[in-house]
Amino acid sequence: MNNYPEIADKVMSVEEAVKRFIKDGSQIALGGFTVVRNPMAVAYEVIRQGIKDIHLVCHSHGQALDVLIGAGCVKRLEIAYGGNGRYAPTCIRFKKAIQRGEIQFEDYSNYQMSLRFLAGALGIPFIPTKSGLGSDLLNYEGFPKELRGQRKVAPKKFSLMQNPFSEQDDKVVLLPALNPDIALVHAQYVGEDGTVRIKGLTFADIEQAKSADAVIVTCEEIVPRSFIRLDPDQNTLPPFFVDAIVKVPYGAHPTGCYTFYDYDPKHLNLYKKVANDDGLFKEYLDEWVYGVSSYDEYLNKVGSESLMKIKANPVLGYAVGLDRK
Amino acid sequence: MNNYPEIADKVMSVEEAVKRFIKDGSQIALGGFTVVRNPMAVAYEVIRQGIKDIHLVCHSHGQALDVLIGAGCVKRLEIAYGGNGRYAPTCIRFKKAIQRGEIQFEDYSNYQMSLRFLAGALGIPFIPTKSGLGSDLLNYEGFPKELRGQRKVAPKKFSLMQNPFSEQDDKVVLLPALNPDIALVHAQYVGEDGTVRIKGLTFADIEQAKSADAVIVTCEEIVPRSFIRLDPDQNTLPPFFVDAIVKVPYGAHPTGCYTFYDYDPKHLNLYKKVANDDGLFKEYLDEWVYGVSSYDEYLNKVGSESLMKIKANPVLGYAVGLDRK
Amino acid sequence: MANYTDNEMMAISAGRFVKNGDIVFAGTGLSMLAATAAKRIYAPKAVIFFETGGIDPSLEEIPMAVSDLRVMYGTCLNSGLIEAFSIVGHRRLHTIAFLGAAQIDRYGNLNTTVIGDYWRPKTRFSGSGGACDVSAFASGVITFMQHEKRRFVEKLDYLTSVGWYEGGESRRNLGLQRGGALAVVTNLCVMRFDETTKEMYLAEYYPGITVDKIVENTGFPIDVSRAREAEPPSAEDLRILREEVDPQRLIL
Amino acid sequence: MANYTDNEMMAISAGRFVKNGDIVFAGTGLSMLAATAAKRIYAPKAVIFFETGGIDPSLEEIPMAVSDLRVMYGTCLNSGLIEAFSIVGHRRLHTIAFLGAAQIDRYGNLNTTVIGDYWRPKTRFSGSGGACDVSAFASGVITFMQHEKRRFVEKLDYLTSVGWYEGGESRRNLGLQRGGALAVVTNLCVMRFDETTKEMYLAEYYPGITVDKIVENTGFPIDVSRAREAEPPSAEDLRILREEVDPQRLIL
Repeated sequence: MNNYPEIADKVMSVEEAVKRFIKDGSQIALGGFTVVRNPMAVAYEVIRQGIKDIHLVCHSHGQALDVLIGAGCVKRLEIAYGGNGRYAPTCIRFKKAIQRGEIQFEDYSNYQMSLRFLAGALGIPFIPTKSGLGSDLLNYEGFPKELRGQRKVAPKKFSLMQNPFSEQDDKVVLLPALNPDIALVHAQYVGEDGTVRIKGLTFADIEQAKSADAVIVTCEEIVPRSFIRLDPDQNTLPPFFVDAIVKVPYGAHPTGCYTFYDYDPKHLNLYKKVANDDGLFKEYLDEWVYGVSSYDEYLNKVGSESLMKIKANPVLGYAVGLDRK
Repeated sequence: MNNYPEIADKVMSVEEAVKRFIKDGSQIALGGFTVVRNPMAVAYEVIRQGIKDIHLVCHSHGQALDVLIGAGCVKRLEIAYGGNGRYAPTCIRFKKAIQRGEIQFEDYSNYQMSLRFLAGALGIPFIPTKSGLGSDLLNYEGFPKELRGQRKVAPKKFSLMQNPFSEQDDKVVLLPALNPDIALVHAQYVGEDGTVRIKGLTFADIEQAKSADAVIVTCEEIVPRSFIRLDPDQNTLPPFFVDAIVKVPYGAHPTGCYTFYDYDPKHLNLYKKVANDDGLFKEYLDEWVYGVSSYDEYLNKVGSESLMKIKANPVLGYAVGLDRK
Repeated sequence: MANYTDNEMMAISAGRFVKNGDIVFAGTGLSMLAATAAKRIYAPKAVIFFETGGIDPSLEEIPMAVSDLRVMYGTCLNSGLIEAFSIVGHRRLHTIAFLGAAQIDRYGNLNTTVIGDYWRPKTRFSGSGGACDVSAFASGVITFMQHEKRRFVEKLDYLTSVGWYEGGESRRNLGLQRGGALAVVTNLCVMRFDETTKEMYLAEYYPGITVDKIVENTGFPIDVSRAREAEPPSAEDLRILREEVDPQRLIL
Repeated sequence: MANYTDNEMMAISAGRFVKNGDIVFAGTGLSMLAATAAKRIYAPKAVIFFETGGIDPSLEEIPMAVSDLRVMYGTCLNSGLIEAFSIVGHRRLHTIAFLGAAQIDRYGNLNTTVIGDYWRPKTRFSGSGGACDVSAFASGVITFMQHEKRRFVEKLDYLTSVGWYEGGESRRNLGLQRGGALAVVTNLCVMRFDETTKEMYLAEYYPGITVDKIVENTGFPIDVSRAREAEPPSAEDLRILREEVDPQRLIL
């Protein structure tokens, strides 16, 4: 595994990365967005290691969010959107957990959450926006009062102020910065020097990584220094923000990874079915998470037929003509 | 000139671009940084058209800033740094203009100015930072009181506030957003669809362009749609932020343009010499700006020997072994 | 019997609001269909973009999520959420957004968060996503609704996204400088908003749908005095929708 | 006679402050020399970066401006100013910045703006650039100075960049949570700052330079009780500087 002298201290197994950087109660930012580039390999390992009381901070998330909630790892959630495309317009275990009162949650919007990560990345304590004015996002606090200011929970959900540069009545919402304990990123490439390159949309992955205290990057491939440094305009994160590098091809499955593979409709439909039933969901976890001792074994279960179906056309970036129903 | 149906209404000569978008009193953000990617073709044309009372908003600028000030086009300046590398650790006409009391000026820092453009680009009225606490940047206002709140001049240089998310004493500087009338960008490529691609460092060009009411992009080449759309991860600005597109090869001369040409030590040394003397400087403008009727003629004066010397190695991006003394 | 489906009528009705030069914020499902159809039929110079940061993709296949890999190919720019939302609200751009909702009130305010109590809801939905942001910033919002009384309500269980707020000037008084609800496109009709009161009114009922049916299925009183019958989709509209926009019939 | 120049002694003296893993904010001139020398001699795992957004360039030729095209080749990332300054202040990183100044006071505060009246100065300089920002955010600042009485002053004409402000805890009380002046490297000596009072003291005088000469050329009283002679650059240090760092002698 350590054929990479420059990053010998960072390249590790997913087991080790989770063990070192994720603890009970950690505040975690998930990379990706609904059905794309979810850090699934790490999410499965978190479940296997029985990590509890996680505080997730999310904009729009799907598969990783839902499986972590369903497995009982999540205590607390700041979120804009829990959905999985057409496979679950509202994420199913997320929905059940809230309806059953099993987790603490607080609603924000996508831009608000992204701006909060941006503020964290810039090292500023808050950031203003007009988004939220008039919305119940500003009328309902999800978290109980006694949680305010505890560890990584902001002392207030937001703060309203008059714009000091305007003489008219001009209200602005100030949003508190986020600085999670850990950000998870699934990238296409990491260089032998530790530089990260995400292809396609970056969502809020860059802001999340820079806002966090530590970053685990899983990747499809580790590529030569000469390649990653040849066109640095394309790179996403410098090496010094990355703490753990794990090579896990198909590490975002069943979510997609631009230029490598599409989301997996077969698996997402299976998930949709099992997620609706507590018993079936438990069996799903037993079979696909607890019962699997390595990611190779997981991919074996997915099977080469499915893997071939979702294989992306590397130019178009997705699997052409894939049956997505 | 209009072999580009998608952008037929945007492709124009530099004369027309300046005539349409720059007026006496315009607030202008210059692209580039000190000796790189200065929008020189536009700056020269602004001088030729005799535009007056310009309000420049800059982080660190060199050649375009200095020549515009020297030609008497600038009335007002918000700036972090006026310098031209080793050719002028302090820009010479800039220095003289301030020492002689010829322009109104207000000092900020590079990060402050960049954050102000970012705020303008995000559409938020201000942005917080800790930079400036304890500095005379917060003790001296450059602009006279009666200018405050006039047109594009912020009503206050900054505003101090207590961080509402902290219970400790925690002061934060709020900086007012910038939304200049016009941003000037010199880019390597514009696509036939109007997409802009800057190679190498972008400085604050992206934030400046998105903060402005209008954007003029000069470029080295207009390239096929199929090229610019093949790897959109590399692109810088979508077409809808661009108002005028002018193809001007070597349009940043004597400043450099990554992968195309280096800064021109011969010309910058010439400029250094003439800038120090009012008479010589007037002759320089007569010869290099007023006396030149097209950019081709300007490049003819630069001469093929100089152009060959500064030609960049397209892989390394600069002119290897160039005598830069 | 009409030779087109509800979804087809809705996509075409909504698409008619898009003009050349508009920057169109598209979600998934019907909203994607409407945006794509509009660009192919009415407004070839409209730009479709996604909150995830994909701007003007070639859309050779229809995306099924706003993060779908299909929104990353052939774009003019692949960016991220911060970029996308700063575009929605950019003062230089005329931006039109398509949204959906679980509930809507007479001022076009939307609920996509919960039915019932916020903390222990009867039904929890996905949440705001970008809807609150887009409603605050876009030049105009068009909302798709299934036309049912329980969805057109006197009072939202939760106001996720601001339309005309409490009507009249109240949206502007909140500090939202532009935008507001432009139209509501349902499986029965197209609703618009009064210029002064900002209350919803019936603008167009679809061929074969009675005004009474619409009134019955709306949970608040509604002005029908300005109603007229909607133009059905043309044969060419339907061909484009079926053959070019969604040949796989993933949404239609 | 020493077999090395002032600039060489200064570059090596400053370079000694850089440790492996440090993220080094380099300007041009001496600062570039010091950063590059440090990486080649003392701290191969240091990362050099520029306020313009170029991170860890290969520096096969020495850049003469922070925007020089030579800071864009072989980097791990080509970004921009926002990115660069957010790195300088990033709480996860130990960042060391090299600056220069026209004036410095006993607390290491810097003036790079004006001599004389702010509005009608005797001499106007370039201004803050990134100096104010870096002084606010970096873990430590090393300043290069020509050692003259008119530059080491009791009171700055303009305080562009905060060092230890008014000494003691005053920098922290301003709200600047870390950083401060680490050292001043001149053509005569290396100055450091007292841990408690934060006043400048003479740490090392260069071989051949007397303590008296330093005191005479400093515009405020200075503690010399802790002074010792500096180690001269080794032959290998000089070889690296001359042959690898700046073979074209653009700065040396």
